[in-house]
Amino acid sequence: MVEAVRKPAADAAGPIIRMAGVTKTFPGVKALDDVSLDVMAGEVHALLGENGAGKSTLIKILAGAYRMDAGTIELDGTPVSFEAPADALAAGVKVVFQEIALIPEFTVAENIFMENHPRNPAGLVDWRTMRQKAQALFDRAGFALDVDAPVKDLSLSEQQLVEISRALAHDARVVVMDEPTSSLTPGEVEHLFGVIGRLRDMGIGIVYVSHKLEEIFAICDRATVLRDGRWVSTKPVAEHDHHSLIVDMVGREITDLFPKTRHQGGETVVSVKNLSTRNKLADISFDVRAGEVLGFFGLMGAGRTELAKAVVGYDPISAGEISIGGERLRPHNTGRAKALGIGLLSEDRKEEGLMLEADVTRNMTLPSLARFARAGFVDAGAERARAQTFVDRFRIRLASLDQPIRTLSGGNQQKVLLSRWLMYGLKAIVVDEPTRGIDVGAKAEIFAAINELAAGGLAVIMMTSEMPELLNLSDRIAVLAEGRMTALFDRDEATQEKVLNAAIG
Amino acid sequence: MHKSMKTLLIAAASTVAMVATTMAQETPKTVGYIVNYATHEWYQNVIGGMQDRAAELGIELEVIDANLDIAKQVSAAEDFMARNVDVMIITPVNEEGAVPILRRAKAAGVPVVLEGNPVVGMDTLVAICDYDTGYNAGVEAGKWAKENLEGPVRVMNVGLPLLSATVLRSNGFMDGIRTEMPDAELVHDLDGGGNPDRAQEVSAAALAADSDINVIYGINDSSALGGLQAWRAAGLPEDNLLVVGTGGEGLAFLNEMAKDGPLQLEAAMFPEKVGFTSMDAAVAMFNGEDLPEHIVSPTHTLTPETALEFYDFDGESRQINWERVNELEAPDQCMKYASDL
Amino acid sequence: MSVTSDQSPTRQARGLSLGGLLRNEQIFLIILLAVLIVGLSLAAPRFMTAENATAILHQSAMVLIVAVGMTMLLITAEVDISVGASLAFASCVVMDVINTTSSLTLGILAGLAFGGGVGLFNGLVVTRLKVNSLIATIATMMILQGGVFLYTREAVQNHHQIEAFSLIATGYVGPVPVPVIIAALLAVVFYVMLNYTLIGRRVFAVGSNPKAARLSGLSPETIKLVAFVVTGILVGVAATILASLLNAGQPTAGRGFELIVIAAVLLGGTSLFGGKGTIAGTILGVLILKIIDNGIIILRWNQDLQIIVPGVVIILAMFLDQLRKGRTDG
Amino acid sequence: MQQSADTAAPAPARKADHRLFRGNLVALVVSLALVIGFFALATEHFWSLRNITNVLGQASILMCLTAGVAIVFISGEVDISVGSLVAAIAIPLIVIMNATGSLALGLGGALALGLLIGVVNGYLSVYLKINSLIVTLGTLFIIRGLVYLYTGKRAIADTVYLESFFQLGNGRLWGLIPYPALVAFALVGGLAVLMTQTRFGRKVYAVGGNAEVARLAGYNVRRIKFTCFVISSLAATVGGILLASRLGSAVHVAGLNYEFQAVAAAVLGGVSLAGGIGGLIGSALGVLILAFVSNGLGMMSAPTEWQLVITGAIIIAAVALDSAKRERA
Repeated sequence: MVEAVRKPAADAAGPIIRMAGVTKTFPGVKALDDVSLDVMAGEVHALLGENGAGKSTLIKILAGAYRMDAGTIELDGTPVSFEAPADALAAGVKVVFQEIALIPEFTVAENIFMENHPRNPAGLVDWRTMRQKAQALFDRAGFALDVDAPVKDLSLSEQQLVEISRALAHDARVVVMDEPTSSLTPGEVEHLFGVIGRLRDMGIGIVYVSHKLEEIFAICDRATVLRDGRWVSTKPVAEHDHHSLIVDMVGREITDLFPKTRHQGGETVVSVKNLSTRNKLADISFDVRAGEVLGFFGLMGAGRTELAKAVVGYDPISAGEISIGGERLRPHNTGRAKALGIGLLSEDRKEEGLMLEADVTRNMTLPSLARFARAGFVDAGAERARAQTFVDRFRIRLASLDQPIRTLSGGNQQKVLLSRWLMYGLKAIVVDEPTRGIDVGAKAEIFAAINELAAGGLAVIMMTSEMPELLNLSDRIAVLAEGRMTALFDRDEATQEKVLNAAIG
Repeated sequence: MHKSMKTLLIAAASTVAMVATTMAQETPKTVGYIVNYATHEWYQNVIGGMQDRAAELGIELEVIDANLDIAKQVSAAEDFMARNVDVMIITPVNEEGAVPILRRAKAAGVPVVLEGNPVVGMDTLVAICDYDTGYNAGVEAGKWAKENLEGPVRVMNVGLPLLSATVLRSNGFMDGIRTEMPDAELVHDLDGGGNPDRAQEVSAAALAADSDINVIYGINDSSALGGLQAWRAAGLPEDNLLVVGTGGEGLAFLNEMAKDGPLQLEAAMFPEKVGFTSMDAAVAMFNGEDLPEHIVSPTHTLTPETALEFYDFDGESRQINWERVNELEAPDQCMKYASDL
Repeated sequence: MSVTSDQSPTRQARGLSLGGLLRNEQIFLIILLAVLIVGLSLAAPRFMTAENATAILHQSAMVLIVAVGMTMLLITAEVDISVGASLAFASCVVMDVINTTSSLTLGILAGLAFGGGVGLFNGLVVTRLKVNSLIATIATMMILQGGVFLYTREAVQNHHQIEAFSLIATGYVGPVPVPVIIAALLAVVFYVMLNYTLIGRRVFAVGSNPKAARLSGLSPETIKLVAFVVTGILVGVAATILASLLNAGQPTAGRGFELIVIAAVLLGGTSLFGGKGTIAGTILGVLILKIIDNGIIILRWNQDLQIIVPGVVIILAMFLDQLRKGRTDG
Repeated sequence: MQQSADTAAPAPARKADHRLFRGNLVALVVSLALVIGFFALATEHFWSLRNITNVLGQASILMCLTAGVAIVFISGEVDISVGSLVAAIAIPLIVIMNATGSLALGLGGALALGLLIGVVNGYLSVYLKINSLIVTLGTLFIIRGLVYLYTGKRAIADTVYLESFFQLGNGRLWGLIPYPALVAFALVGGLAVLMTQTRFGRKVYAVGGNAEVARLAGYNVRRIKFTCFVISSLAATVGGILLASRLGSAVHVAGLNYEFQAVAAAVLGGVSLAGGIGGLIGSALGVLILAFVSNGLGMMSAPTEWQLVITGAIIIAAVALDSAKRERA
């Protein structure tokens, strides 16, 4: 699937950028502890690690977005200090973040020259020169983009190319790419690799952040692995194999990560017929039985989250019908959905799940509050006692039930949110990217919890873009592409290749 | 109410010497009145008097409300000049802020009659004498206090330092009361904002600090009654208290006087009469007559008994008794003007 | 720091460290209040009298009544600028209806209904038409300011002379003015409601994270709508007191009232962005602003300071809040 | 194709945000034309050159204020202190002019005070990180109070009667176009060019659109926002100077509630409270629509109360339509 475009690293006198002894502490968490990274001209340097290993923090320091507590950064052997993003840009370091950092209202050309609009002699922005320069850049890099299009009209992969063009416009010497392929189709990935190859030929050093091993072997020259905020190894990719990389990343064998349990399907709990929404979904139908995990796979933009939100009554639908336990979800709102017994564990904990300043108890009991109320008054004692049973059951690590939830780790937050629905007692749950931003250990616990739910007779609909998660947890696998359901596999017949083919649509 | 007033107006008209001369001459077609605050009862009654007089004379009266916005007043003057009104009557939102309007009106050849407050560069002003009104009310209050109040006179002035007119009233009142009661002391000198809720609030705080007063003076009825309501809210006894209101702009004072409570004196300023006189002055201006700089509209201090001579009041509405009002004589000159402050 | 845990009955794990004290906004406000009281007592002997204390409470009552509703509304992350204009209009309605029907009950009900109706209108514009509540209620304010003069050209006088009506504002129960009792009762009701009841918890949930609340089966729109209506009804309560206090329905009353209410609520530690706020803080905020007002008059300082000092106090309070936040966030 | 500086150029096929004159302004222009058309037919005196130019002059003050307020909105902050600022800056203007007889020195004094207010607003909001709505609400109170204290609630009259100062707010070019309108158009035009055609302006849009993106692009977000507060105060100062000339004095109650009117006009003109969206031409059109509505209703002799009701209704309707449009998109 992926063409190898590897080329030996260019011989250079020394690294362009050398970071050493980098340490960064957030309240309660040591995100980085004595980490080193160096980037040579013309090399593709992989930066690897599980979620929470410290990759993001490290590249944010490199971008000047965070300031480190201790450590040094050298540019061509000279110590530099990145106090602000402007310093990093001036030093020739450009980070392309996973969350695209563009202004949607601006045109492609203006986004590229955002840092440094060309000006005419009158001191006004010289739009003509800007467009010409952007076009010239695209010609050189081989990008097919309209310089006048507003960025909000572009696809994610096109926006990524705009980001890379910004780096080129800046004569960047080091380009950092943060999980660049997470939102791309295979064709787009291939194109991106071509681009990376061309950047390398220009003598640019590339830091390639990813946890997709096949990509690492396809394009990277060296790899630095981080684990739990610490540096583990830096060596040529040629000296690694899959197993050695995983061991470096995880620190142990991960065969026990996915407990392969087979669930017996019971009665149909969720039935979706010809579901469409105005913007995304078209004519989707499926059933989920009690005790079954139905996995939905799809690339970025395929409509996973949209489907999840439509099924639980959060987003409006334009056609079709949804039944839970044989009853229509009508009116189409979350109140009715909850009453019928279906709820969503959102992919975006901060935006759609947590009440950050509120304590653990209040976060957990949100949907179940009415249970604890007598004559409209909430029985706080009963509420806490109930919350405590879930803290015990899921081994949620906290100092106190009165602790604001924002002080908990991602994994523990997710367990609280899962408990939120378990406390309420659902017939069916929709989980959207349940392990996003969660460390490896906690991941296994979340998986175990999901398995347990299914074993307890809950119908589980799981949205995921993580292939291993999908293949190992699901009893059946549905695939979405461009808002349509393109395939439905039984667990045994599903392979990575089949699923991907269906996902490309 | 206005219709019945009309008949009275005809009778009243002949008693005003100035009117007699204007009747013989031409009348302007349209007169524009820029009122500073049409939502206030005082100005509603001014407009009422003006409208009736205009209808009488066959003049078209246009009214624009500046709604206390000084810039809007300038705009209104521009609008009237664009519409080619023959005369403008203006109640300035602020005395200084109206100076350029007069300059521009003069340049455009539109005569201006001012109502209420004087402005530098004006030709003529129709107004009551604020100082005299306060002074006369003060004298009456002093007499009343001599007879009815115990202890030395201690005054709470619910004032409005914003306008020179209202400052004159307060000063006049204190000067007047001292002619009868030389020891009268001004205990609280407040800024009641001229509106009832602010007046009530400020008075309440002042009374809490020192409630040893026996006279409340308000520069208008809202201020006087705001002060009285604060007195009541503080739970103070009303038997040794005199409240003196000013203006007589609406129903509130008649209502309160009907109760025969502490409001025993009202320095009535007859807004209807002010409007009436302003319209006549506009006609005279249009005819290029030589007008005095200050045309005085009469005022009179009312008691609960005499109030009903000037106004017919049935609890729901009031009617001015023109015959009685027109008997009042206005002085040619005021005792003090804003320039004397 | 956490939403309402200061009043949480289950408060446990909070140490009484100095930092904890600093972080507790109520303590800060209590200290400020104490400093004000001590300072004014020293500066003006007439400050520390029963009469003056009563007067301050009396002045605070109307502001507090609306402020408790505004607290609830701000916790849901909405705001209502129209309360001042609505107050004036409703006071005219109260007086007019009593004049017409000679029924105190009907008049008060009409005032509450009018206030609630304005709240409903605001709530519908904000939740259904999705107009930012700041803009929507500024517009409502304009409409009401104009509308009240379409309703009545002049102050609505008391033609009914019902004795009980004047007692609403000027009556006393023992040494305590009636409005203070009404305000205190409402404050207690809202304190209990926000902290111990289902609806209070939902109000906080909606303000903290409306999306999470919706996903949990709540309807943020409905809860916000309720908060608007409740605030409106409280404006009706205040309007009844105002009409009684002024012995008239005054169409020109209430100018600037909304800013005092909002200033007091913000000073009390309620967040503009929802999810955070306490009735205790609001009570303190109202008292602080009203004591400052009173102090300026007692000290016979220039009354113009009455608009300067609150401005300074609010900015200062927000600055200190920012400092505290800065410290906890590291 | 993208000749951005040239407003007369044919509209490019794609919508690009940096053009001086954008597509969604058409709706505003049409609305303005409808308002003017309606009153021209409905009232007798409305449709005259004199009246139309009058309204332009009358709208000039609010146009200056709204331009500044809109810039702060676009940067993602709020400034509602402008109503009091208008009254404050007239004091040094008049006092200095009375003392020295020099218009230039007076203007300098006014601009210096405006600058100071902008610096205070900006410093408190941006560098001390206090919510800007609260800060400017606070300074709205404080400035007004200080004006009352200083003036003793009495207007300060212009006693030197400089013809140049009088003409500034009251005169007309060729006896036709009011000078204040020219000043306001120049200010709005200049600021529109600043916002759409200079690096600084583009940075303001970026900061308001997404402050984190702007920070990552190396912008000094704080300095940009701070500068916006200063610009807003200076623009309001210009408005205040025009007003002072029209009033021939420093009036302590000048500009009451102008902050609400400016916010309403900016929002009506398509500026989003959330930042990054809208423009100065739109805001100016918003001001003109409200000004012509007010003038037209005045010409119809509609009482103030109807003007307030109608203005309020227009604002709700405009914002509701806008949010409905956004939701559909």
